[in-house]
Amino acid sequence: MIEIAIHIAFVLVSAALALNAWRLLKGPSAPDRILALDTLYINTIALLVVFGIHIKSMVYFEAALLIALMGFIGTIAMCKYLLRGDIIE
Amino acid sequence: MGLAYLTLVPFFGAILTKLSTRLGRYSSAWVAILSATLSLFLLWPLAIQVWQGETIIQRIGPWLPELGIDLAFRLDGLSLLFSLMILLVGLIVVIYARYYLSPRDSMGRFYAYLLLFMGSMLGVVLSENIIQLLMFWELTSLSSFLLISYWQQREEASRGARMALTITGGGGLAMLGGFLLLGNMAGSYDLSDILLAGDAIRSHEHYSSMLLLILLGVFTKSAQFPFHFWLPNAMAAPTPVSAYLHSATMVKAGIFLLARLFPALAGTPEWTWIVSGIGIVTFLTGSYIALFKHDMKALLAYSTISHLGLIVALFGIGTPLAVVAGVFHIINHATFKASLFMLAGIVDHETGTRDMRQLRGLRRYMPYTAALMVIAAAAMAGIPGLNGFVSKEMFLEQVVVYGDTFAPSWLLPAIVTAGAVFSAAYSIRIAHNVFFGGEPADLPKAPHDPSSGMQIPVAILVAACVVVGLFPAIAQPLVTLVAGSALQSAPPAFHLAIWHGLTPALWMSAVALAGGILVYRQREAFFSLQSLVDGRIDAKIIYNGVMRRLFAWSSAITMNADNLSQKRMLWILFVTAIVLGGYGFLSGGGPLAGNRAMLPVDPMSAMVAIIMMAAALATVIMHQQRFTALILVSAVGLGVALTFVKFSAPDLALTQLAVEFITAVLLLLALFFLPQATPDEQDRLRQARDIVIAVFSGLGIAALSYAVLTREYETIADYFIANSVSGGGGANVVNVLLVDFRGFDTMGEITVLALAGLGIYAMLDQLKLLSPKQDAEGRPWNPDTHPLILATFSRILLPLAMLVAVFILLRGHNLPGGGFIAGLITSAALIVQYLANGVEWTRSKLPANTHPLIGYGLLTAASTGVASWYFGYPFLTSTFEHVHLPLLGEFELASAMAFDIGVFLVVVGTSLLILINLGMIHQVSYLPRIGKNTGGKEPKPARAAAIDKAEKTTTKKQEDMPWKR
Amino acid sequence: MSHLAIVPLLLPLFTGIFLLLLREQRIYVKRAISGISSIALIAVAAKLLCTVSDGSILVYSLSNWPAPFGIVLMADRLAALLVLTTSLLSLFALVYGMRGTDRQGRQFHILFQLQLFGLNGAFLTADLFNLFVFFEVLLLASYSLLLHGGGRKRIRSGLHFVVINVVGSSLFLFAVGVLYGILGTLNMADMAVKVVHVSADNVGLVKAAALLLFVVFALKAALLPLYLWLPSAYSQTSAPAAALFAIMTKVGAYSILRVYTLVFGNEAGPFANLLDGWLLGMALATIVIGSFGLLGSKRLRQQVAYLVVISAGTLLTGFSLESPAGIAAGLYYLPHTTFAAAALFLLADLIVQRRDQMEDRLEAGLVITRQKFLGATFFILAIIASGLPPLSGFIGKFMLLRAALEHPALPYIMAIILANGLLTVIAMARTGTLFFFEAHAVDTSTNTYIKQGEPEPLRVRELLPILSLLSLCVLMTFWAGPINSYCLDTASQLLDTPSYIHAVLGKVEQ
Amino acid sequence: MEALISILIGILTAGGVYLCLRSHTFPVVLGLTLLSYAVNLFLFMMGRLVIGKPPIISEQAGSYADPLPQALVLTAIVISFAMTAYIIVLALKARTEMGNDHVDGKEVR
Amino acid sequence: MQRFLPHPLLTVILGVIWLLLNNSIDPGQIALGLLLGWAIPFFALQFWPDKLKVHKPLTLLKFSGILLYDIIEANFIVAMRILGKPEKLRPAFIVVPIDLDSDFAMSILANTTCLTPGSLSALLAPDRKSILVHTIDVDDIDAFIHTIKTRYELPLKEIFEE
Amino acid sequence: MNIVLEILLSLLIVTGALLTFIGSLGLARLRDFYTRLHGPTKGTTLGVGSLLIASSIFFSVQGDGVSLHEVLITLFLFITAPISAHLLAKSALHLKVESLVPLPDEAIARKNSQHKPYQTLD
Ligand code: NA
Ligand code: NA
Repeated sequence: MIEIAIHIAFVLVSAALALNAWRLLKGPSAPDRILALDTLYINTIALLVVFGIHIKSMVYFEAALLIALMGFIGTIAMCKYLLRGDIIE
Repeated sequence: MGLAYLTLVPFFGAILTKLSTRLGRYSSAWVAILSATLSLFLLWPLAIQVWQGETIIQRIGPWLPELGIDLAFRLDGLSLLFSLMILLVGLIVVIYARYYLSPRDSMGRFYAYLLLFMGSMLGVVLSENIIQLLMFWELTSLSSFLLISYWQQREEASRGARMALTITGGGGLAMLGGFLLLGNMAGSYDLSDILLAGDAIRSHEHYSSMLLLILLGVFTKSAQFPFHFWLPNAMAAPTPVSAYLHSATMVKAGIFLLARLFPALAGTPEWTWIVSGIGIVTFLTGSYIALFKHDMKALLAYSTISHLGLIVALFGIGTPLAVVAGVFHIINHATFKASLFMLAGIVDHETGTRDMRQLRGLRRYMPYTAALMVIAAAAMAGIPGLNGFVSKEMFLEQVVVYGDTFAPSWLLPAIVTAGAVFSAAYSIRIAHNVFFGGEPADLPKAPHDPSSGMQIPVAILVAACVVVGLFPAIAQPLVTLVAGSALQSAPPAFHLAIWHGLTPALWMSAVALAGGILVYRQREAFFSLQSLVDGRIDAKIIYNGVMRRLFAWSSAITMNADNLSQKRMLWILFVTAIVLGGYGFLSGGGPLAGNRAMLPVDPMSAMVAIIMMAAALATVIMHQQRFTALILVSAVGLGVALTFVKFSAPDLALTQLAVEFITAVLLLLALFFLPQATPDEQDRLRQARDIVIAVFSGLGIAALSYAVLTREYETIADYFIANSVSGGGGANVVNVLLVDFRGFDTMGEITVLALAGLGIYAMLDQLKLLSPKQDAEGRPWNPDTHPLILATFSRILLPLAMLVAVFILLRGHNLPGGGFIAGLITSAALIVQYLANGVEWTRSKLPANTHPLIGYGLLTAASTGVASWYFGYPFLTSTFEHVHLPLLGEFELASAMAFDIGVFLVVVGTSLLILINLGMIHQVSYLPRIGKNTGGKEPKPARAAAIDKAEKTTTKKQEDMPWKR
Repeated sequence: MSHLAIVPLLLPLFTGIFLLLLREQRIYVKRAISGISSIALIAVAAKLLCTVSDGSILVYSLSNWPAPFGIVLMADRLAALLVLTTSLLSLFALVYGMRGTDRQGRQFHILFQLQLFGLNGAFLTADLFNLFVFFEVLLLASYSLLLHGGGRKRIRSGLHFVVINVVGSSLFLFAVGVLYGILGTLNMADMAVKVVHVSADNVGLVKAAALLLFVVFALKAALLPLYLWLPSAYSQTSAPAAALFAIMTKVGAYSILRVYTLVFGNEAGPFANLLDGWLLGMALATIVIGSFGLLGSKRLRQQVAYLVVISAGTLLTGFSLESPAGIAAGLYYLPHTTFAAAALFLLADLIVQRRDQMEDRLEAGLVITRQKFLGATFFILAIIASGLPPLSGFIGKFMLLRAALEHPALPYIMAIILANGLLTVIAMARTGTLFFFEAHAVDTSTNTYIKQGEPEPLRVRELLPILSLLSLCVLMTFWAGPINSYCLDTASQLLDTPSYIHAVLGKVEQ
Repeated sequence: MEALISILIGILTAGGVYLCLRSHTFPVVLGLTLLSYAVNLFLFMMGRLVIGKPPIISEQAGSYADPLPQALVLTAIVISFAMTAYIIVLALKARTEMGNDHVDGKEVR
Repeated sequence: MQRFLPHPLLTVILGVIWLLLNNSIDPGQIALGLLLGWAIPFFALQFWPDKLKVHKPLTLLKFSGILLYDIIEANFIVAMRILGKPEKLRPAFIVVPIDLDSDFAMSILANTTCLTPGSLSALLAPDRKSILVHTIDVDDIDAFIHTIKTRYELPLKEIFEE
Repeated sequence: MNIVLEILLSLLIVTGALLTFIGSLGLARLRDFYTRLHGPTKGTTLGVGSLLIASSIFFSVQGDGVSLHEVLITLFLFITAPISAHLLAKSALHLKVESLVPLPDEAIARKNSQHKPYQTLD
């Protein structure tokens, strides 16, 4: 049963990724793209978690953790750029 | 050893003269005289032996034994004759120059160069090994370059010198090729072997190319047509130099070589045709042009050319008697031509000009000079009773004999006679034109006979002309000896005499003389005739033209080649790679796909891959909107990390993610100062080219990767998996590889990182950038410098991130993680502090200059490596221990961890150094604040001061710096 | 156990680290440290050379893991020769740098030492990927040394230099990747073993990788058509950097020699003499283009840069003959040309300083201070560079041509080498006469007697390096015999792959 | 899967190469970044495609992915990171020195 | 106390997080966790200008409970909105007046509004007296403002201020 | 593991994935930036959250000890998502990204303009 759930999850998350990508390419505004990238990061975590359950391995926990961390600070860096241009001032 | 010494004496003399200049102006002259005489003195005993028919060969010993170059000297008749000429004429010239040179000229330099040349010339004629000979040969070119350009400030001097060097030096290089082949044919570079190997050489397949190369050397040196033109231009040299180099010695070096190698090379049709042909052409052209030269020295130069041609022709004809005649004419020409040069020098010296259009009737003012000149000129013209006549007769005779060998038999004698007519004419001119006729017109100086010091040397030589001319027989033994050694066999019976009966040769001379007088009388007509072609078919002009074009073309090619276009460099590199790689792949054969079982494609991977491709292509397409492109690239980066996850590389995923962020921050920082958009590139054609290149590169790499991925392979990897835990003390094989198996890679890697940090720091050092006041659309920046929410949460983030970093660092050895990733996380967390709270605020809590961090990191890593020496193991050998602490449980302590901590420190240090300093490029505006606490000291350069300040604050609150604890 | 093989790496590394941690800001302290370390390095290199000159091969297993699993350093005659050359060169470049270049920017000495770390590492490592790492080390150090001091032109050529080298590094990784993907190893000796048994299907792949690798090395060695980065980069940078860089194209040449004698050498089965046809052609073409560059240059330093290009072509011509004699000729030529080029770069700098805004443009300017001395030095260096007798240049070319006598391409080789000699003579003679003969002592504009340049005499730290490098060339002439026999031994050692393989992999059994 | 990955790497390479051939510094930097992605993936793939077998020794796991390429790629990532950082700053330096961000310092506007 | 144990609460929190990270509670890890929890604040706290105090831990827990519930609810609401017809949405920008002094409380509030039904804070007025909130679909604006003030602002005030 | 647990897990996984998907759907199909912003901030966050919980339960029952570290990520996401959302909205307003409803009146903008940058109190 879990296997089925996992496969459904894969499909859904993949679809989610596709939607993010579409927004990423389409834009139109810079915040749109940043948002799309941010969501891409978070969805990737979902992907990793499902994958982890799928292969019954926890080795990708740190990866997920790091994606969360880097996705966040990446986003704020880009926002800072839009707001101030100079991100370290 | 004698020969070696007498060759070296002039070289030492040269050094001495340079030193002796402080001892007074003429001391150098004395040194020169002494060294010449000393060499003569050393030559004497050996000369006697040679006179008795010996050939002396002295081996100094091996120098480059593997290459068959041993220093060895050889003295036989031929080399004796030349060394005598070199030393005797040299001595005379030295004395002459002592009086000739004006007080302005540096005697020391002159004699140094002259002796340098003398030594090199001796080396040429005395060498047994032809490579050694070649070395001295090129040395003569170099020293003559120095002598010709003696009056450096005169442009024609340095130009003439360069021309001479180019021609003769080039010839020498050709000769190097020739000698290599020759040595190869003879199996040795020693003359004694080569001279015996004549038949082997002549029958060798490369004979003709070898001959050509060597003859190039000969003809350039001896100013044979078409290389003759350098000689007249070398007349910019002081007269003593011309007298020495351009009559007696250097130009004869070519002749010497002809004679020297005669037994080995001569006797083939190639030899005969080329050598005699060139000789006769030179003889004719030389004597013809000489007539039209108004400068005495120029006239003599061309006459020298023509006489050299004569001698060359004789060796070309190549009959034993011809060789005898050649040898004899060498001697005669040396004597009368040297004296003529010196006489011209005297005239120049006394009247201040050498222009025969000004000079006339000097006999009243300088009778002795006139007398000497008349005799010497007569010798050159070949008037009976003088040495010139005797050898010329022999030449004409040979020409007649040789002329019979092909039809029409009158042709060759006719040509030669024509040449003889002109040489008679210019000989008459140089004597009559200068010393007879009306009063000299407006001369720069009032002419009178020179000091005896200048006249006696000439007189000696002229006397020699007369004596030999009247009693040729005295020259017989010398000529016999020389000819013998040149032929390497007993010369045929001959006797030198004035009267041989009414031979055709005699008639030819008579005709020549008569014609000469006639031509001289009608010279004006000839001059006007010549003036029509003047400057059109002049070899010098052609040479200069060639040179000019050579330089022009070269600079065109060069400019075109390195026009500093990065694009070009790159696309050439890519194309080369594609071509070679493609060639290798195709030439090797084999199918594209291997037979390894392939993995199925699951929808998720497909999706990720497609997204990555899309993002990548979008990056390329939208690269002109830079910020967008930047976002897209980060998406690709995320995809890369995912790929690493998918294919079992957690460590790589972590690293990729961390690097991704820091790179993005870097790009953002850069983007702030760079234009927001890339202008469109007009050149569509180039764009198309780039697309083609890109596509091919992509295809190539894709093919390679596909080919490898579908093939099985055996790898050393199992060893690592087997030994990771037992030998490396870590379960995470990748980490063990990084800190242990291949720890040295990591050592280099962190050095690279540190270097990047240092380099960037250095680049930013004086870098000042004005920050744009508004964004690309012209909107002013948002006034809220540090959004509250961000500021607040960034602070909560810090301890968490640090905890995570420690977590990643400590577990790295057994689970995904390690120093590098931990370092990146730490710096990321700290960067967020800068991001959220600003540089100045953060810098008051963190050092902006993290050099020490980098240093300590490297030190830790490297010392961990060296520590293993103490235990007698190689660099970087790791060790680990499982320690059991009561109630805390078991810990593993591995030396590798120390190494990893080193890595950690370097990473933190570098990434902070880079980002913070990059963030502070425009810190100027913040300086006042810092100036306040620096106690009003004027900080410069601004940024450096800012950093020092930062260091101060940090050293103040050192206990706050984790790495200080 | 003996650590001799790794000392040439650790010495500069630790010196660099120490200088980095040194809070001391007074320049002469840094100079002292750096200088002493460089002298020590020469001693170490000499010791190394003596140790291996008997034909023994030092193998040093880092982290105590045997080859092919761990990285091993390997010091044979070739490596020792190059390390010694590097250390000698570096000392004199460094001393010249003390005339003030090291003040112009930060961290000159650190960069310099780490550059040495990279160079020696590249020469001593026996592992292909490790070679890549050291390439990067020496490149990054060289980037900063190249840019040291700054300035518009320097930055531009620096940018090009960096970008093209980064691309080159990517190529390197592609090549290494394929080689590992097929052969499953990175140690060059082990590769040599594996290469022989490559299945017919995989030959194409390995060939592709090998040739890609060649492209990378050719780029570093500045062979036609990949030399374009060199002239501007070398002629724009500071004198000591340029002088040190005289060895950098040799790293490329070294790698070609190493990889294509060991891994793809005579015994490499399907890959035996892989470069036949490519290398010789490219090398000769490089000489040709270099000669044109030499004639076409507008500035002296540009000319010297082209001399470097030519030298790369020349010594690779030697290597491409694949005969002991040819390789030996190339090996003799290598240090000679390195020292000569370095000396010329330094001399050019002295001239530049004395000609004000004329710099080293090839035009007759005013008479400069110490004209006679500089002229004489230039004259001798020109002789060395153009290969005229009797100095090392001539011997090198002689060896080369002699080695080529039996080669089918002899006519081309001889023609190009000799023609290049002539063109070099022409170019150098022109430069020399322009700078030293046709220089006028009177300023025509103001009709005043003028000597350009710094009035004070040449300082030791200026003279010493140039004269030492020059005398190194002279010594190479006197000791041509022993040096040549060393080179011949080196060549035969290189061509004797099995013994090399045994030396490196022999340890596996133990 | 192998084909898919190869195509991916190919496209990354092509994109990188094309951008490297642009005449302004920023696109070139992007190009080099793409190129480095391609290189790292390529080098990594030389250990072949293995799913769910990270080279971390444990009792459960039977076989492992080839750790060596992973270690190499780690080094490669670090180095290319250093290079990218260096070039970015160099681009800024060039911008100030040359007054524009054209790779050859040519003003094309 | 201050000097040797700068922030006990943080120490404990970090210790717990450490155990979470390591997924273990064996004594060694506990010790290490506490050690780090003790060490890290020395460095980290200098970035905390104002040291936040929690006055009513219980209220904090209650608040968290409410929040968790709201979050889950909010997500389903938004999900519905997304799945519904986009044209039907009635988004709006709403200015919510605030009287909180502590930066931290402000931030928390701003965050909270983001996680709760169909709204997210877009701007924090410079004078800190109001936040601008964007709502995806709201009919009664005053009700919305009231909810925010009573349901979130009040407890936060109690927790972080007095 | 017992069936109840399996069902629970499967439910968590599917719901999580579903929420994630819906969040992204919102990102894709909503009609202005500000409304789009809601989707990911909420849907995705919670979706991932529940997936993480699922993973946590899954690995806890797998045997080797309880696995709670997923909680960390969940908490982290809940804390950070609003911040990113806030900043995104802020920058969108700054860039005047067009919206369905009129952008807030100039009042705030004016306040902003006479606002002095945030100073930290140390
Ligand atoms: Na900044
Ligand atoms: Na070089």
